Formats: sequence, C-alpha cells, structure tokens
Amino acid sequence: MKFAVIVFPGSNCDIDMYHAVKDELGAEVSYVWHHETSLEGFDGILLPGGFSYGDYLRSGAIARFSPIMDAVIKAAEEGKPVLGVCNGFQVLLEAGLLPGAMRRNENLKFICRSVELVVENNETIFSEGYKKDEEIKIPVAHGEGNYYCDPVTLEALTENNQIVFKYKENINGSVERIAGIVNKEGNVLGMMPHPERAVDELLGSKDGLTLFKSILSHWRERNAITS
Amino acid sequence: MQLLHEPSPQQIKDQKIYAEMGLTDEEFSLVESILGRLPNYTETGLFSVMWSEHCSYKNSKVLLKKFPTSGEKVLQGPGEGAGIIDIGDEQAVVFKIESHNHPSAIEPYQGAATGVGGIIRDVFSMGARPVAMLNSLRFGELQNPRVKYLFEEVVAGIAGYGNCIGIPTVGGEVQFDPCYEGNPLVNAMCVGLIDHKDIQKGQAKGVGNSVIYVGASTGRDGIHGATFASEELSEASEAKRPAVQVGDPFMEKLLMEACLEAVKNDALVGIQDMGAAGLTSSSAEMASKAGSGIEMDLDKVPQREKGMTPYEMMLSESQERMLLVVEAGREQEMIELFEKWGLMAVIVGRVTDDKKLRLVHKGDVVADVPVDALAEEAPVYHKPSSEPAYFREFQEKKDYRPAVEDFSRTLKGLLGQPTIASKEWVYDQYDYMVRTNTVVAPGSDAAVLRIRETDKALAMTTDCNSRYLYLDPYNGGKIAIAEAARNLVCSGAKPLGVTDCLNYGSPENPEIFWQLERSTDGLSEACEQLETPVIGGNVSLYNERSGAAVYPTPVIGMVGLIEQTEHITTQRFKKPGDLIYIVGEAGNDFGGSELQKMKEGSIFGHSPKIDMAVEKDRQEKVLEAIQGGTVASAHDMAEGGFLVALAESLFGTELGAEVKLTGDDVLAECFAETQSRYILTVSKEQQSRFENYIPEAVCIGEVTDEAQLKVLDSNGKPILQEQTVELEDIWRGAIPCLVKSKD
Amino acid sequence: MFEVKVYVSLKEGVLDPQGAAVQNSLHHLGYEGVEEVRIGKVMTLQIQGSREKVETEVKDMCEKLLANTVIEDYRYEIEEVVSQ
Amino acid sequence: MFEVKVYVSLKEGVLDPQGAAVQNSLHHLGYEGVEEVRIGKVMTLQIQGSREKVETEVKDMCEKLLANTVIEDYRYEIEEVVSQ
Ligand SMILES: Nc1ncnc2c1ncn2[C@@H]1O[C@H](COP(=O)(O)OP(=O)(O)O)[C@@H](O)[C@H]1O
Ligand SMILES: [Mg+2]
Repeated sequence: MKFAVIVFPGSNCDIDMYHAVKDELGAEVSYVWHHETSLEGFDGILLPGGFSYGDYLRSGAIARFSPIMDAVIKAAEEGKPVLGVCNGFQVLLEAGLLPGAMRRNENLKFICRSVELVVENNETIFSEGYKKDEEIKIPVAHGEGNYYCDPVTLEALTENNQIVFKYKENINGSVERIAGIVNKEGNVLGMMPHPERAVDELLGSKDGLTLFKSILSHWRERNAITS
Repeated sequence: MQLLHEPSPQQIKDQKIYAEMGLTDEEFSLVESILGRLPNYTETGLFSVMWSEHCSYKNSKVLLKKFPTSGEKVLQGPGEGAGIIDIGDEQAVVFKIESHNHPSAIEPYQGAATGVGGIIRDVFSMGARPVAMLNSLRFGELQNPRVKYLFEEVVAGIAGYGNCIGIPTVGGEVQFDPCYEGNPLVNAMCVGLIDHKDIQKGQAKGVGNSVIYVGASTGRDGIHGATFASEELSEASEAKRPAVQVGDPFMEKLLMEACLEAVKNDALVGIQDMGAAGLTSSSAEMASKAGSGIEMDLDKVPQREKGMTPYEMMLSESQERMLLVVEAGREQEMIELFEKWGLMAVIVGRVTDDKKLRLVHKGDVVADVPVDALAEEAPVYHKPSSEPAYFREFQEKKDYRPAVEDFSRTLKGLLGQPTIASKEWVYDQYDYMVRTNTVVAPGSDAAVLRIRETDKALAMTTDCNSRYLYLDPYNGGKIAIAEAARNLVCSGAKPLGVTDCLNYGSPENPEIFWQLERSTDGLSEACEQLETPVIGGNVSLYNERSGAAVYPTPVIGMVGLIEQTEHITTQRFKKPGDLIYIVGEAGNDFGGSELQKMKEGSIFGHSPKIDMAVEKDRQEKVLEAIQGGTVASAHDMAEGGFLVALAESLFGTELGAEVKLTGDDVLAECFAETQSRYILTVSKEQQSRFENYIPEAVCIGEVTDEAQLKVLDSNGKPILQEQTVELEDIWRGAIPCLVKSKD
Repeated sequence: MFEVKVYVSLKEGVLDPQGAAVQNSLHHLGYEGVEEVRIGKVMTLQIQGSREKVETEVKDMCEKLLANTVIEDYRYEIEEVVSQ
Repeated sequence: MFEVKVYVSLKEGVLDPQGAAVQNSLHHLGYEGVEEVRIGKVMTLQIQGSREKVETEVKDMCEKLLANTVIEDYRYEIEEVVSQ
C-alpha cells in the first residue's frame, strides 16, 4: 500500500506523518507537493497538520484551492482512504468532503496536550483496530478545533454512525465533544487529535499507530479478495 | 521629493539632530573625522544604529571579553548569527538566545512573536534546521491588570509564531517580581541541528558577486528599533515609538525552508538575516567580515510603502527578510529556488573591493561610508562602576532566618507562589510536540529531544534566579550557570555550552554597571569551571522604567548532550518502593529565597553561597550514576528548597513519599535554597551500585503508593502529612486562578 | 477602481467564543449594560475593473473564499473610488 | 437598547499578513483585479442605557479593550434599536 502525504505551504506535521507511516507502520509513503494535480498510484491520502497558508483568514480556507485538491476529491470519490489530521481535517471541511466547520477553541487559546479519546465507532476502515468505547491517549495541538455543525447535520452524523472519536472531556467546546468524523461512505476521516504523534513509546503513547494499522490491514484484506 | 525634507549635513551638526538618533557629541565628531566630512542624514542614521548598544555592544564589550568562548568542541563562537558545538557523527548543535523586551512592553503579542521570529532566523542563517524553541520571561506581579495583559499576550505571541512555523517550544521559565512591572523581559532561544558540511557564514566574499534580497518587502516598521532598544522606557518613548513590527510566521516558514534549501547549493556564498538595524547591519557586517565592500541600489529594494527614503529603507526593521551573497552568474538559480517557495528574491547590489558601503538611490549616491567604521569601529566604553549602597548594607546584615511554625501551611503557600507554581497554563499553549522528537516535554528540569537516526538526544534549559543576582551579582552569576547545568545533568545530559542574554538596567548608572561587572565575573568563572564555553548571546541594557531598574538578569540558555536515549531521566518518581536519596546538605540559606519573599514581601541579605568545586564534583557523580543506569528519577532543588522539590517529584504521578530528615536544622532542610543539592530515587535492585557512584548520598525514605507526602524529623516526629492531590491542586491552580481573577 | 467592503459574521445561532469572551471582559471592566457581543470580519478590497465585473466577482469571491457559508453570513458594499 | 458597531482595523503602514495572503489567494483564483486587501474586525454590541452613557462608554471600551491602539484604529456607529 502506498501513501501520499500532501504538503501545503505551511504544513508542518508532514514530516511526522511521513515518519509514522514509513518508520513505525512500515508502509510506502511519499510527499506530494500542493502544485501537483494527480494522485495516481497512491492508495491512501494523508493531509497533515500545520498552518497551511498561515491559516490566515480561516484555517484550511486557502489550502482548499490548491491544485492538488481536485485530485484529493477525486481519490475520495474513488473510495480511497483519505485521512485529514488537524489542519488536514480543517481543509477537508473547507473542501466540503466532510460536513461542518471549525471555530476557535472555546477558551480562545491554543491547546497542546495529550488527551483521552473515546472510540465511538470501531467499524470504519480507520478504527477497526480499536474496541468500541475504548479509551485511547492521543495528543492534540490546535487553536481552532471547536467543531460546529447544525442540528440537522448532527442528527445525520449520529444516525449514520459517522462520529468516530469523541473527547472524553470537552477540551475545546466542540458540538457533542466531537473529535473525529467520517463521511457517509466511510472512506474520509477528519480528526483534530494527532495519531501520527502517538506511534512511539519513547514519546509517550502508541495508541495512534493502531489507526494507521487499521487502514493498512483493511487495504490488504480487500486487495487479497479482489486479486 | 522626500529627500528635500531631510536636514542638511550642516543642520544635522548645528541642530544636534544626531542626538535624537542616539549619537553623542563625541561620537558624532568621531564620525566626522572618520569620513573627513560631515555625514548626511542617511549616513548619520547608519552610524546611529550601528553604534547603538544593541548592535555594537559598546558598553558591554569589555565585559563580554571575559567569557571563555573556546573549547575543543566549539565550531563557532560568538560573532556569527549563532554559536555552534560539535556533537559527533559530523553533526553539530546551533543555539542562541535573544531579548525582545522593549517591543514586548509596548505591543506584547507582536513584540514576543517577532522576538521568536528573529532568533529563528539567526539559527537558520547558519544553515541549521531549527528544532526547538525555549523562552525566559519576567513580569511584575500577576495581581496587576496590566501585567496580566502583558503575560497573556506575550505567551500568546510566542505560541502564535512558534506553533505556526512548526518548531516545538519545549521549555523555558517564568518569574514574577515587582521589579519587572514596567519593563517585562522576553527572551527567546532557538536550538538547531546542522551537518558540519552545511555550516554557513555571513560573509560577502568575492568581488563582483551579487547581493540578493529575499523575503518580505520593506516597510516603515521598526525604524530605529535598535536605537530604541538602547534607551530606557518612558512615557515619551511610547509616544515617539517606531511603528510596531508585525510578524508573519507563514512567510518565515517559507523563508526558512527556502534558505535551508539554498544552503545546499554551492552558488550561495554568504547569508545573514536582517535583524536589528535591518539592511544596514546585514550588509555592513557581511562586508566587514569578508574584508570587502557592498554597493546597493536602493531602488531595487522591494518596498511595501510608497515614497520610502534611503534612510527609512536602511533603518527599517521589517521582519522576515534575509540578505544573500551569490556567486556571479548563478543568480537565476537562486532566484528560481526562492520563487518555488513563492518568495521574492531580488538582486540589490554587488560585492566591491573598496571596503565601503555605497548606496545609490534614484541615480544618486546617498551614502558612502567605510564598512569597518560601521561594523567594527564603534567606540568602546568602560563605564564607571561603583558598589551600590544596598549591597554594602545587605552584606553587613546577619543571616536571615524565617520563623516557621506550620510546615504544611508554609509548603502550600510556597507551591501557590506564581514563580514556583506549575507553568502548564503557559506551555499548554505551545505546540511542544510538533516534529515528534520531544521525549521530555515541558514540566521536568530540562526538555529533551531525540536526534533522529542516532541514539543520542539533546537536553536544553533556560535559567536565572535574578533575586540571587540582585543580592550578590558575583555569587548569583555563578549560581545561574550552575543551576542550568544541574538541570541538564538531572535529565541525563552532559552540558556542552552556554548562550546568555544579559538583561540589565542602564549602564550609565555606575551601580548598574557594577552589577554587570560583578555578575559577568561570576558567570565567566562558573563557565570556566564547568567547561561550558559561551558560544553566543545578547545584551539588553536600559531595562528601566521611571529610573527603577530590573534585577540583574543574565538568562542562561544551556544545551547538553545525552549519549544514549536510555539515559534520559525525568524528575518524576517512578514506582513505589524506590528509595529516596538526597545529595548535598542544607545550610541556613534564606536570603533571596522564595520563603523570604513570601514572608517579608521583599528580599534582602546574603544570597546562597556556592562552591564550584563541590558543584562540579556532584554534577559529575550524578551524571555518572544516571549513565550507569542506577537512577530512576532526578531533580535538583531550586526555588523553595527541598519540600517543594519533593512535592514536584510527585506531581503528575499517583505516588506518595515518606521521608525522615537526618539533620537537626529542620527548617533549613525543608526550605533553605542551599545550592548543589539533588533528590534522586533509586530502585532497590540498584541500591548498592548507586551508592558506589555517590557515596555521600543519604537515603531518607521511600516512594509509596499512597499518594501522600509524609515527612518526619530526625526524631521520628511527623512534621507534615498531606495528600498529594491537595498539594498538586494548589500548584496547578495558582496561575490560572490569578490570570482569570479580574479585579 | 472600486473599494469593496465585505462583512463576514457568524450565522445567528452559532456560538461565538470570541464575542462571549469580550462581553465577559467588558462586564468585568464595569460595563454592565453590554448584553451581547458578536465579532465578525471586515475585509477591504481595492479592485480594478468595470462595475458589473466587480459586482459579479465579489459575490463569487465571498462564496468561494471569503466566507464559509456553513457557519458564516456575508454582505458587501461596493463604492467607486475616484482617483485625484 | 442600542446597537453599536465598532470597526477595528490595522493602522496604515502596519503589515497585514492576513490581507496579503487573501489577496494572493484571490489572484490564484483568477481575480487579477484585486489590488489590495486589508482585514479588520467588526464587533456588534447590544448595550442598554441612555444614549449619552452609551456614547461615552463605547469610546472607553474601544480604548481600553476593543482596539489595540498601538497598531489599530477604530471607529464606531451607534444606532437605537426600537423593540417591537
Ligand atoms: N515560559 C515557559 N515556556 C515553556 N516552558 C516553561 C516556561 N516556564 C516554565 N516552563 C517549564 O516548566 C518547568 C518548570 O520550570 P522551572 O520551575 O523554571 O524549572 P527549574 O527550576 O527546574 O528550572 C520546566 O520544564 C520548564 O521548561
Ligand atoms: Mg530544576
């Protein structure tokens, strides 16, 4: 399985994502510059954290118009796994691949710390390695992670089981403590916490590695069946 | 057009316009004799910024000379953007600290943010990738609403810039004291990693090579910032202040990535950031260091505002700009490299052989001055110094000793002092994990970052207890170095070297100059003894408000090397049953202590003493014991003394401790700030090996699983018994509570 | 040349943490009468072109980039700038 | 009840990285005519009290809290809201 890490100007968790996949997961991975227009040959698309275009105006708003985004949208439509973390999640929201929007954290401050998440849905390709309701430790680092959606959208998210992760404690004011959601089809996940920062015991937690392993094992299963 | 409004050379002299720019009568005469004519307005400006304290160190040079600056591992000492120390495997660590005190006093968010931006440029201009940021902050007391505002905004500014650019902010310190009320200190430190082969110099070599300007365009911001930083703050300075600089971390991120790519290209001859005194200092210094000259066409300088004069362009301190010298004929390669990152790169001049800085504007030569005169020949002053009356008075005083009846209450009081309390409120706002190398996050004695593709790690810290320096600058200076080194040792590192930021009041005041002299003596000797050379630093004088100076505050940034990641040690206790040891005996050291401040509302008397031979011996033993794998946790005793350090070792764990003191002076054992002391824990299996490493370590008790702190005196009588959570709540709650309370 | 002012504000019903914080601070400063604070953005654009072109373009810019219509409303004013 | 709109913008000459980024992005989207973008804030306050009180208070609020007068300018409009 080959992963692409999309690099926008101002991405800064691109390296972390790359190392997580290459060194800890042991899969193939390449950086893809925002100017590119094709994601042919990649089986999984990763949008990393950071401050694309400085996050000026609104986080993710400018990056959403990068040339590569058409290819990301196409990959999502083809059913390839697309994971957006932190700024990557914000870009997916701005691009309309996921519903809702981000506001500034309720306390108006950037929050960096390791937090506990609850796995709400372990039946996605991203979370099948976790147990339902499992509590996992994954770091957050964001200033605008206060997830918002209107009540109708929330109902739909709940009904379709699209809420994958919730914060155990509401750290930023998000609607329903939402930390991560998938699209209806289940192949696009956006989450504020950083699984790529939790892949090595030396740095405190390995709970994030399970997520990457889930993507990989799902892909292997599927490809074993079709081939 | 604009030029017509500028005073003529004769007017500058007659009306003493140079004085407004910060030059003295003598300095102006010196300029006149160097040039053999009167300088015009632009030239006067060039001299005034380059000869400001901030750029020339004219008042501090004599003192800085004392610092030991060499060592077998030092690859670059003071003089370039940042110093460099070898760490083996063809790699080196690059670091530097810098102040941004005055801008932060006026516009705290942007002042702090641009301080961070500036120090990052110093590091990547050496060719190094910045890997970590630290800071050191001083404010007045948090009860004051203006102080609260400064504190919140400074922290937000540091976070805003560092987080956006994606360099983890991994450590620092914050202290609160009334002496900083009108003049907060904001010092930022950057640490980078470099391969030996990529080391760059800021030199304009090779006649005919091109001078290329890259990054943000030039506006009227921060004109005369360097001079401004060399004056004391007053209401007047706020009114006449230069347009405040606004940082653009996104631009800096692009600039950093582009420059790091450029240093791999051999067309690059020299590179320097435009820091204080912007285009002036970068061009004059690069030429002076190379023994060459530079001619620049100012019409080519990218300008953000209309109608800028040469004076304004040369003195602007707009952020996120760099000056490059590029091999003639290969300019286009470089320009394209920067354009790939969406950045402007423009040829603005060329290297000449006449050792002059010559500026052309709209076809006219508007300045023509020797680069060495600007960069090297600023006058050097040895200001008069005199021992302050307060010092004599303090020295004559009997040793202070507080009266303590209730040890629990006293400990709780200390844990709630903002200077001791948890700084989580601060570092929660910093992304200290980005780039996933941070092994020890803020909250332990030193931060630790692994070095990828090796088994090594770097430890880093900033430290300075200015209260000791106020009471006794010589002793206090030594303690500052010792404490920084101790913090590194506790994390398992061997200290490598020092960067310092000397924050003082006005050197024109002989008593302040005396503080500077005495403390740099102490710093130098301590560096000598601990073999930690000073590889760079920064001087910030005139930290005064309405005639009241800050305490002498030489902030020490220190970096150490951890040979193997398994040596990494933190201050937290690890498991029940581990033995608790103390290294070092307590004495009656309460002068300048947190307890004195808490009980008396002020500090006075003698600072703690320090014996550097003992200090060094203990550091070596503790480090060997750690490297030998015998130590489970290590923490030095600092502000607040033993009980505070013991409590801190429990916070963040679910453990407790039961200890029995061994001496008769219970008060000193619990709260004195005697130097060179440690709390170490050791698993029972390692006990005998550990005791071989440190025979003088005294076992005083055990880590328990009860989550309470229990202390007995040497007769076995309980003097304190508290639940850990209760202590921890006070410690964690103090700063958030003060920040939130609105009065 | 036209000067266009685009006002972007959070939709009614969307909680505005920044506004709430400012309101809180104002109360603490003693301005008890302040009942609600909402914070929005105002963007001032200088645009070259004919009036019709500017008019259609500005609407596009708002929809695409300047506002996130999931949570924000926008309105704008266009004014011709007569150069001296 | 009064509705007060406070407009806060960066002083002339102060760098506006946000505005520059938006301008850049608009160019990339093909809106070549956009020559400058500056981004400011607009705060909408609902305030109880007499007109005079509101008028003096608003100026104070701006100076003290709503604008950072070191780098920002402000202006405001006060309008009476007639409740239905
Ligand atoms: N301004 C700051 N920025 C980041 N970390 C900080 C800051 N102030 C304090 N810290 C962190 O809090 C912890 C305690 O700091 P301090 O009490 O100064 O420790 P020590 O006395 O051991 O030097 C350290 O890990 C330090 O890095
Ligand atoms: Mg310490």
